[in-house]
Amino acid sequence: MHRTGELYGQFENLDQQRESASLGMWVFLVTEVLFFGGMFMTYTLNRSTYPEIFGEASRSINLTLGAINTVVLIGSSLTMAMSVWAAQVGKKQLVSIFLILTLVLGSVFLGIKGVEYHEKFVEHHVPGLNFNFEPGADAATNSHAQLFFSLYFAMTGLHALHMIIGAGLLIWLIRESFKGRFTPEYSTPVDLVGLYWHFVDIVWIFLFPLLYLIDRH
Amino acid sequence: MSTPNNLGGPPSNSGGYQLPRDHYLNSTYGIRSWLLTTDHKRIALLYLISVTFFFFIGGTFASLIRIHLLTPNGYLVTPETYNKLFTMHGVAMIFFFLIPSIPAVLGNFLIPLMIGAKDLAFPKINLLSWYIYLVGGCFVLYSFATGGLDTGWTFYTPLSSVYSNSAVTPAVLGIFINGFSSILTGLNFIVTIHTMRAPGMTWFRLPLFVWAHYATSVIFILGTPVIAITLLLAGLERMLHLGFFNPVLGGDPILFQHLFWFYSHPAVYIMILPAMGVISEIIPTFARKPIFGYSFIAGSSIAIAVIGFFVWAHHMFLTGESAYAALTFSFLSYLVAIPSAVKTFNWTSTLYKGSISWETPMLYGLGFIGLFLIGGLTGLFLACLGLDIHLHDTYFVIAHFHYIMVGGAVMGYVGGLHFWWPKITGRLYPEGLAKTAAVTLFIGFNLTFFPQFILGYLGMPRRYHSYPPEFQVFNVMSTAGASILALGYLLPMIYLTWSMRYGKIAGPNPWPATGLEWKTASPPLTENFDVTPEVNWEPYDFDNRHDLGLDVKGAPSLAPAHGDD
Amino acid sequence: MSDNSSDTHSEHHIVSPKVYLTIFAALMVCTFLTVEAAKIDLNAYFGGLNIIVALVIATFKASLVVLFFMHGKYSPKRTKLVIICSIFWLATMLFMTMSDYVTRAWK
Amino acid sequence: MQSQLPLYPEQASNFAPSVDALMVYIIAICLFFAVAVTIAVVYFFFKYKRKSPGEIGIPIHGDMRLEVVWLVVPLLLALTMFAGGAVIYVDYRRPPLDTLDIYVIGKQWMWKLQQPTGLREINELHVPVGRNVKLILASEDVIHNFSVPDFRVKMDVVPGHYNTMWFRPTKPGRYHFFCSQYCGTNHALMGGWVTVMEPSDYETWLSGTSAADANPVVAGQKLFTEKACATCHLQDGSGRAPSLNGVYEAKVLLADGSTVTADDAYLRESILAPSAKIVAGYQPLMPPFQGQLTEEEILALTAYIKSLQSQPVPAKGAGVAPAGKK
Repeated sequence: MHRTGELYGQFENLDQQRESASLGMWVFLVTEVLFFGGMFMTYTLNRSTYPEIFGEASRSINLTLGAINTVVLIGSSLTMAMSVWAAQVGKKQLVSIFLILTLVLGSVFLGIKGVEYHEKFVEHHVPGLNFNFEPGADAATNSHAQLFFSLYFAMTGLHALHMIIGAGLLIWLIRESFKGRFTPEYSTPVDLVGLYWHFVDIVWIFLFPLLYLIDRH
Repeated sequence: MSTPNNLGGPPSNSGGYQLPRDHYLNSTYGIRSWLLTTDHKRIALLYLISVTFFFFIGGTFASLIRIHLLTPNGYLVTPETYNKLFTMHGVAMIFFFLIPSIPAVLGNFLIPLMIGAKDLAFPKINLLSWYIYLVGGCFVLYSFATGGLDTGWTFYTPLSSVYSNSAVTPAVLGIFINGFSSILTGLNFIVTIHTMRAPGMTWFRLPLFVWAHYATSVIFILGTPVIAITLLLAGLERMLHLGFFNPVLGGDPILFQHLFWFYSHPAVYIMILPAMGVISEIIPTFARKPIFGYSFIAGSSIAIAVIGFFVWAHHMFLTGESAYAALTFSFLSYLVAIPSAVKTFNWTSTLYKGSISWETPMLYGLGFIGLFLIGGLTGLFLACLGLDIHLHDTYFVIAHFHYIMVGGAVMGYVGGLHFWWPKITGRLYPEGLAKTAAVTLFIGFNLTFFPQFILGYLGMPRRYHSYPPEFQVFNVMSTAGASILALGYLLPMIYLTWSMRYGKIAGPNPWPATGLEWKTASPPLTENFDVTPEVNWEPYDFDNRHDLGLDVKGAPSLAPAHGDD
Repeated sequence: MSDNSSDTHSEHHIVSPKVYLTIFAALMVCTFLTVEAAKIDLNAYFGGLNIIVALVIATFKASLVVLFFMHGKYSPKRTKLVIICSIFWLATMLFMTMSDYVTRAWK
Repeated sequence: MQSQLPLYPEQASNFAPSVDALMVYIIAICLFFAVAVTIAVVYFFFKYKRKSPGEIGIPIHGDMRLEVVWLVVPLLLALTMFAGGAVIYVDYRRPPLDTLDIYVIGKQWMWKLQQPTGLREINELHVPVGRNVKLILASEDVIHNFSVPDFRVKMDVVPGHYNTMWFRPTKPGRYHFFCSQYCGTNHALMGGWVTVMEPSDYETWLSGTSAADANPVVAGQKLFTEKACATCHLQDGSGRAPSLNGVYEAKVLLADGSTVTADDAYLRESILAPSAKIVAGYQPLMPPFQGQLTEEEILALTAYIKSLQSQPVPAKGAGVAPAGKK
């Protein structure tokens, strides 16, 4: 049963250790689902209360950038999955390459997100900062549109925060992979960061239609 | 089975024990060895100190509240201060004492011992939880110290997010941060219970304490993230003048209540389930017989955790929520009462034909059954739609949830501390004093809170700094009871601390009890067991345990697999 | 140890790059579809059809990611239970809260 | 009145007897179980007290029949409680049609109540005995709760929502009402008295106090109809002119992008020379009333518009006073 990789004192063997880590990550993702869930709940109620204004506000965000970002993020999920595969089959160099690709795609996503935020800033669409939905809009429209943008920034902001944490984890993984740490016997860190990264991808898969595609016809 | 080479003294009860040579308390020394420890037992003690600190703070606020309410017009503090007192009492007690108390102290200490593991699955995360708790606690203390908090512990919007002039933002952030402490503790417990059980420790051999903590952890991980994000949104609303829950800007204040209670109702079960687990350990031990209906008690813990998530809007019957939703939530609330009833009946039946000793933990067990019974039954009044119209937001509610949280959860916690004190410290507390304290607590508690049921039915609303004079008699009774109650809490604080140094050496299994935690030394080794133990007995089975030194007659009889038929 | 030995080997299932690429292609097609579907006024045929279509596609995409990228399909039962729990509780929160708002107008 | 130590409040409404009866029913069931369990526990404690240090109990692991009994019996009893409560609640949430409607506005920390005649009261409510009374509840700031223990009724007063509650007083007298949803500093002082009167006394009180014609608000309301203001300034904001509910002292956004506060002066100007300041989103349709109204009439109209200030404001969704419109 002896394998390479570090066995922590509290465990009896590596199988138990790996399984605990994997279960732990999945349970953590459950809490993440519910964490985002509170925002999705707030979104659902407000959108059902103000469907027209949500549609109108949604049309003001940049669909092209959003769609490109969706492709980029799903692409990064692919490279992440490939690096898990590379670790499992023992191709140490490929692990590093795919991890770097993932990090690059993740950074591209964040960069595009930054461009979008900047657009919103210029258009005076940032709640709490300079909000003014459109010239001549009455107070009610303005505050309901502000609700949409509050949710837009809260949801995508929280998502981006998760991406930044994920990028930090990737940098750590890349360093470890340069040392050749990941082998078919010991790929737990890559597996776990992979799970986290895919989860962040899934959140975006829902955010994209809910925020960008409300009323595009 | 572990060999008793480091158990400290003779293995059977011939008296004159000695402390083991090596144990978790003396393995390393210095402040660093505590602040950087990853030993679940030491972390449990760190939690013990910190939750006691918050209990003391919350208790001080409670005393001031009770003194203020002696007279109808309350001369002690101003209305602003009174509102801050009850808010800070609630926040300190609920988020920083009751929720972490049993899980983070007793659960942390005992779960690995009970299942035969060396530690929790993620010891570093366990330590991290404690630090997160401290950081959250500091934010809240900062809020208390700079302007206080006057929103009520429920933080209802738009009062909290727009109108309050107190230090809401740091408090909300503190509770948000503290939420991650709960989440990580729950995550740790779930993984540990799944993957770290010793050979032979099947699911249906788990102590009921572990089942209760499994159920609690499920609530931790499913509920806590929702309150975290909700309070974060409310905090953002306050800081940036957003409108999520502010009707003036198009938001909906009732949505806040939905999200808040989605966590905060199950949170009540976070407080009471672990206490039920403690009682399920104490009663069979001191009745010296298997618990009646093991699988029903275990199952009811899970049922409470699951159904407890579907009842939250019974806090909102009078907010104008849909009558159909109210009917549904009232119906489901009655369903969640049933598993609690099942537990109570099973505990009572366990006493039948037992060999009952009247030692302190058992007195707490008895007290728990009585108080939880009243607390649980009065829940039936509040779940009842027609009665809730009258009782909602009155002192009836206050009395009801104090019977559950103080009469139930705190009695369970203090009882559990007494039960496992010999295991934690290796020493016994003074029995006579402990019995006196238990009786004092019971009497003081009832005198404090029973009159509040009547006050509530008479219509006295909660959170009132002054009240019409016709309510005074019951308030005076309540305050009198509170002073007895305070004495009841001070006593254990004093003699338990005293016993850490001067108490009689306990030996590995003083009661004796059947759990795995009693098979190792008191206090245990850092690694808990010399060798990984193997479990080949059923839970709470005294009849076939020849190693406990009891009068077991004849040859071992066949025990059913699940502990009930 | 007790109930985990049977799960051990399934954890190490290796999914081939070919599968990953196929899934990626499917995800790209779905992304294209969801954008195009949003540009058509489906609501004219059936109230709220636009959002239904968008959410069905998103759920399908998410399922692909969970099942293949995250190896959900090859995971032990316990992991599947965890996934189902998260969906169930999220749905509970959304559904039961909305049930209050939706039924307020009923008489 | 009751003795020195009452155990229940007065029964002064149609709901009180049924709520009390349900209370007694549930107490009876709970008392039965509480007493049964307590007697059992105490009896076992003495009966099976340990006799020798090494004694163990008789191993009994459980009994399926018993488990089923105490699963099913409490469940059935609980369902009867649910049903009893549901009947009262459904009745409470569906007010009858022939009600005396009273508007109630909660604000930090006072109650403003308005009789159907337009008569206003603060922290006092007069109602006739035997008449179905419906309260329409609105809040100007935070969540409050209107609670009358002697009637066994209460309801949250939520900003942005209308809530309604109803009761039928059955006994003349004076009864406390409270705010029972925590609402800030002086929450405990936010209460008052409901006075239940014989119908004839109530009529006398109404006519004696209000003197309807002398009331500028009533006069203004009459003018508002006579001068056809009401045809455009619809209450719900759907008319050709903005709703005037809550406009007084509110910020108004004008067509040129600036904002003004709708104070007395602004209201006066807008009546006399409406095109001077046009509210954003509206056409300049209103005729000027310069020279057509006496000062007294202007005052009356202004008073009426001010009185719309705290009336519950039906607006779409949030129920915010459409503060941006005039």
